[in-house]
Amino acid sequence: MAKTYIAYISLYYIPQGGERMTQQAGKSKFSVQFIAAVIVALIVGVAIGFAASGFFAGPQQGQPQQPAGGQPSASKKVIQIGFTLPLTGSLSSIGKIWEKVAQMAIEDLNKEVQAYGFNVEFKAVILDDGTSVDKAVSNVQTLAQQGIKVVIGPAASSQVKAVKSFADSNQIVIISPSSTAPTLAIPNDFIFRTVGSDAGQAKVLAALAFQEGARKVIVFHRNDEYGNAFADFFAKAFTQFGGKVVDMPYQPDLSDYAADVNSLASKVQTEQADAVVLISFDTDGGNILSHAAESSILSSVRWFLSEGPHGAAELKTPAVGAFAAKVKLLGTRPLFVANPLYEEFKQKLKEKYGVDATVFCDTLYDAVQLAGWAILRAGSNDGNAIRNALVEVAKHYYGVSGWTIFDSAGDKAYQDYGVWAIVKTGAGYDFKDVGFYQNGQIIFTEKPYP
Amino acid sequence: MIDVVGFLISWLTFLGIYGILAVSLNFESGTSGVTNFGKVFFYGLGAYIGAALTVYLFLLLSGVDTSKVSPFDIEGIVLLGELATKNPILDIGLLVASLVLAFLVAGIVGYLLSYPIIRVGPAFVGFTLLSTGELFRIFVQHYEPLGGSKGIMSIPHPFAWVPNPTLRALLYLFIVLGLLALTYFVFRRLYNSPLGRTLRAVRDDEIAALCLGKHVPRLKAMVLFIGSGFAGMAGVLLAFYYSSINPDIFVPAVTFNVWAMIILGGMGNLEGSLLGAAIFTLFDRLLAFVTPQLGITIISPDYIRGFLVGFLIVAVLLFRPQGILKEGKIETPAWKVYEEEVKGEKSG
Amino acid sequence: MLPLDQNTIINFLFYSFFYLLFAVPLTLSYRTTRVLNFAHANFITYGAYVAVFLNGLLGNQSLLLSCLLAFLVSGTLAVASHIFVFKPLSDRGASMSLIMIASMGLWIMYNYVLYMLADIAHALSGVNFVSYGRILYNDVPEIMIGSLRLSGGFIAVSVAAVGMVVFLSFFLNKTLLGKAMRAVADNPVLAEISGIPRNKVITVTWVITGGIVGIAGAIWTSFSGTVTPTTGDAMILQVFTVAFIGGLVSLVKTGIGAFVIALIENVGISFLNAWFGVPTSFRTFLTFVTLLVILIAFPPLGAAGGLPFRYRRKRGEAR
Amino acid sequence: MRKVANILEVNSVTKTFGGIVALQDVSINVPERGVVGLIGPNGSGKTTLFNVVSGFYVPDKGEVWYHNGGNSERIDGLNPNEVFAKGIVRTFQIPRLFKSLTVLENLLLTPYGQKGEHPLKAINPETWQEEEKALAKKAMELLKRFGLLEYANVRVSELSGAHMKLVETIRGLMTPARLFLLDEPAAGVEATAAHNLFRLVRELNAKGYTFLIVEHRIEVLMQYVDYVYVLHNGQLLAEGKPDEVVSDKRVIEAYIGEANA
Repeated sequence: MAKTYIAYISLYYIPQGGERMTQQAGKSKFSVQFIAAVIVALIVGVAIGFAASGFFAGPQQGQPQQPAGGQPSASKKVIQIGFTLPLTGSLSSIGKIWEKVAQMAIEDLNKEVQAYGFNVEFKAVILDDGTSVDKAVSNVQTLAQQGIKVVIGPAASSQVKAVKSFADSNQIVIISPSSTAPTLAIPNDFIFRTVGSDAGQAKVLAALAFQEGARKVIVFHRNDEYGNAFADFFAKAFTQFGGKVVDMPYQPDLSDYAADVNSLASKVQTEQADAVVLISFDTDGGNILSHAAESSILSSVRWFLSEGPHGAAELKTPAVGAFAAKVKLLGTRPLFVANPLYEEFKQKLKEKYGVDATVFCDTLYDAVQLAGWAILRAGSNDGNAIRNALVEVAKHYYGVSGWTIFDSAGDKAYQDYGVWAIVKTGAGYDFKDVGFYQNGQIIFTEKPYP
Repeated sequence: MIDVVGFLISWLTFLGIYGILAVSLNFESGTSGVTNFGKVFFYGLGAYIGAALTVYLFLLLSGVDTSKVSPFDIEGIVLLGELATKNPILDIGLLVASLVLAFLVAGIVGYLLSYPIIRVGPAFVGFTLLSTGELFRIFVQHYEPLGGSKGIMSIPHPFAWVPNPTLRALLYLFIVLGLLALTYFVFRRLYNSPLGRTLRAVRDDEIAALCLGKHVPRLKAMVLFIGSGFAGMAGVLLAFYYSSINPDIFVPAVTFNVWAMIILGGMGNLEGSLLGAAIFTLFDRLLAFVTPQLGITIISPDYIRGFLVGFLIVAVLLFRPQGILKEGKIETPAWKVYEEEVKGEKSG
Repeated sequence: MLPLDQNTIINFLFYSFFYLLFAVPLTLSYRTTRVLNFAHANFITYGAYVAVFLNGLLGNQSLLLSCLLAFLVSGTLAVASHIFVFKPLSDRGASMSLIMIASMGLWIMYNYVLYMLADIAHALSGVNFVSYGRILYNDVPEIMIGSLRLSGGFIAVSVAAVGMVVFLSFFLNKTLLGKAMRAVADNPVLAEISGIPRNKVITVTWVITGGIVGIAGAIWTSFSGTVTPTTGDAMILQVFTVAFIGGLVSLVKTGIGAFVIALIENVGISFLNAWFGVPTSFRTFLTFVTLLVILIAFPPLGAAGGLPFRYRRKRGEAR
Repeated sequence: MRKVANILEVNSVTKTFGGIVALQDVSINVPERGVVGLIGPNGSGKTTLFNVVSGFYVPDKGEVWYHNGGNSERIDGLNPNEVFAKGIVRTFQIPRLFKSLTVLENLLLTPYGQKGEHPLKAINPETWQEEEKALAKKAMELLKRFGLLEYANVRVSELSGAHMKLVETIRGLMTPARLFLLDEPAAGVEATAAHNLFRLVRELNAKGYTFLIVEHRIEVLMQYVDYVYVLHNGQLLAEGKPDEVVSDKRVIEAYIGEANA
């Protein structure tokens, strides 16, 4: 590393003569080529260095590890689990929390497996993919090249799709905790998802909206794969109930959505809608709600949200909180209701890292647990064996996200959904789960809004 | 143990794709002075043309009615995956067809786009192309016949019928490197020709070139045609490599990455772009081996990496504006004549 | 049905004023310095983040204080970019595109510096700075006109926009330095010959540019629902479009451009949606189409280093 | 009725820019194998006239005719590159050479319509190599003749101002051009070099080339031209042989007026 930087820096200080010079001097040309050669040599050297260090320090399945730094756990077999998470880029605010969840999950997993007498230690290899497709692919490749067979992530469906081809042909098991695109429900591949598909949640959201009395709703959704697919499913379910749906996409990744919210308000007025269904992520959702709070039209209709904005700090502000109370804002999210494990997990995360569990933290945690046990069950570092083991392990596992059984397409088969609201607490406003979905209807455990 | 073969294959494939982009961008921007900040547009256009053509034609030629089985639904996606392993001729044939069509369409679009921009300066050219790229991305997100925001999946790999994954990747790598070599060869020839000389003149001083009878608008349109055509082919290569594309891949950041490569390598030096592309792609990959060892850090190493990219651009421009390899002279037979004359002069 | 209600008009004005505050300095800096500055986005974001950090770390609730500091920070950033990057490059005779690319490098660099700062601030306070909600200030009043509520942010941005217009028209027309600035913009070579201290003029231009944009960025935090390190980036394409409508030369036309783009983004898209069913997510698409149409129909001849005349297809087609 | 002996005829050309009249009803004739001067105070419209002739501006009124051999063509409204293709070479007040190219390359790229400029031919060197070699020979001869051989392999950005002007002028000799439009060849050049340049002009004139020269330094110009046009405020003020013009009262007034302003 350091070497490469030094090489770069030394480059800037090459004498300026070269610029003025014409083609007379073969000498200078030579020196440039020489420098280029040196750089290439350095890079290759560094590469070989890494390769060599990997050779000495990397995980060698089936062989006891040489101690690196004389740790007491020297005799333990180290097994690496790869992660590619959005630590930078548009999903970075939840990615940062996921990073901590991943660390915690690995720690817990180690404790658990060692308690069972396995002499192994799992190690997280966390890479950032910046929510970019190219980086997700190169991360998965890099992880695979280190001998890692199970990779958790990437977050976005577009990324999962791009790594699918490499994963399938190289037998790398991919477990995404948050990809929900219906087009990825492909049987017999190496892609697993520990989260229920949007189709399920859209149905719950539709049931919620209908049960709450909405008959004509405007679906205001991100114009990306997540938003469009969710909106489609919602529309299908809601029309089945007998309601009417007006579709209204907005372009994500803008700096502000005031103009879009304004269009929404006029749409609500012209269509005489009685509710708005917002399908968004956290940042855009917070932005939209804080603008909506200023509009009298939008304050007079009901609001129903997807799981995206759940947990976002922007929604805890007084303005949005008051707005939520006014419009009786309710949202759905994948959740195993009254799951004591989840409550414990939430608390532990808060104590240990000081962060609140957001959306998909539970699915990520369970993805890690499943991966670990599947590797142990497979007993070898063979992708195919791990895949088969994963399916089996998941059948007998109940984690913070509930039952983890996979369906034939490798997606979570049984997903419960909870209803959340923003309620006033002593310190301000906070998220609260106030109900759940059962047998086609929403059952409220408490009344969030007076 | 690190899988060195796998590392080389995956790195070189990326390098090949980015190398094509970098060389063609360098020819446009470094040699000819068309500040193309919309490279990703043509890259994405090529990828979409190749991908859409392939999935539709593949299904149609396999006797599937695409009006019933859409290539964007689960059924179509699964079907494509199954069919691809059985039909080598179609797999390869469609790659070739995609490359040709993507070259032509991306090239023609580049040619047409030159109309609004030929009369304005580099600032406008760069910015117009940049926003055209965004325009394209938003459009594709809405356009269902191209998969909309879902993108296109299960693009049949040209060597899907090869059972061994390493061999499959290796064969594809040969195609990528072959096209990179072709790209390099074509641009090398163009560069060392009277055309290259004229284009450099246009870059140096548009107005003077015009007064010397050079049809500047036509030249620029031509450069955009060729450069965009090759970028389109790079897009096809990407689409077939990933087997899936979607609008999120084609964000302006891709263009800026390629720019950083050619600036580091040397504006106006084709070998430099290859070197720049190699350094950048390799650096990224090596970094991915190091960063996990650091654990949770206060500042994400990727921020430092991003910072260094920007810093590198600025520092290279300030301290070594010609890049690692500086612009060479235009190698034509004229220099042979020159050397003979000078020798004759000395001996005479 | 015309989607014209109070909120639409308020929003339209909000956007107009912000575009005005963002784009007029961009045009000013371009025409004086001939640098098409991509790092302009950073001036916005840094201005906003000055306010965010003040609020998140120190609990500041004064918009005035935030604006003052944002002026200083963004102004310093602009001058530093000039002294360390743009000036050395242009002294060496680097081409316009090269300087433009350098500004692109700065853009990337500053952006990641901000991410790092947000990380450090996060480590210090535990607050999430990568996505920060709207800030409530206690020193800007809300005004009620009849039933119309004008938020504090609206008051602030109106005052800032009007203030900038008044300041610039006074500064450029009445003061010696302002006149010198115009002279440099009109003809840098001639200005130099006639003894105008070009360097000083350019430095002042950068201070004004960075400063005004920084203030606007700080005010943005009282308007927008969320501030992220990409706030400026996500907006910069629109801001550039506005400036391009002014041909990067005319401040007045840039001002008109601000209103045109704000109109298209707030009212135009609603009309298209109501009448033709164009999805509202086409909002940014519409902005870029406007730009392309303008470039094809009225190419800004000679601006930004282009050909000083229109290439003709047929003899005497146009002049 | 045109005099066939003229190579260039500007017939009552008017050009306005948004209300400002840059040229009003200006007519000048450049005879075949002549050396014609065009003078006038700053802002009198000299450069505008050049821009009209070389194709940058389309005149509002009037015509520009170019007679090459027996061929008469109207060239106003053509694009600059088309004007060049007809055989008119233009230079600039501040030499506009291609800075990143060498002197030799600057000469080589001048000829119009080279085979190797076509992309499909450029890829295949066989098609253009011979032409290129022939051009190189011609260029080397020119460089030798004007004592620039040692600079052939030097980037023009490193040349002195006088050398740049020289290169810019002889660049035109690479083409079959007949008419040279020189924009202030003596500006920014010391006296000896300026005289050398004008001597070169006469030398070339003797070989059959025609010149139309805009020049501010009248004292140098007048020694070398056959005929002079004087522009003032966009209008033709006077014309005639150099000594006639110099003694013309109106011309003196125009220049004194400028000096006093």
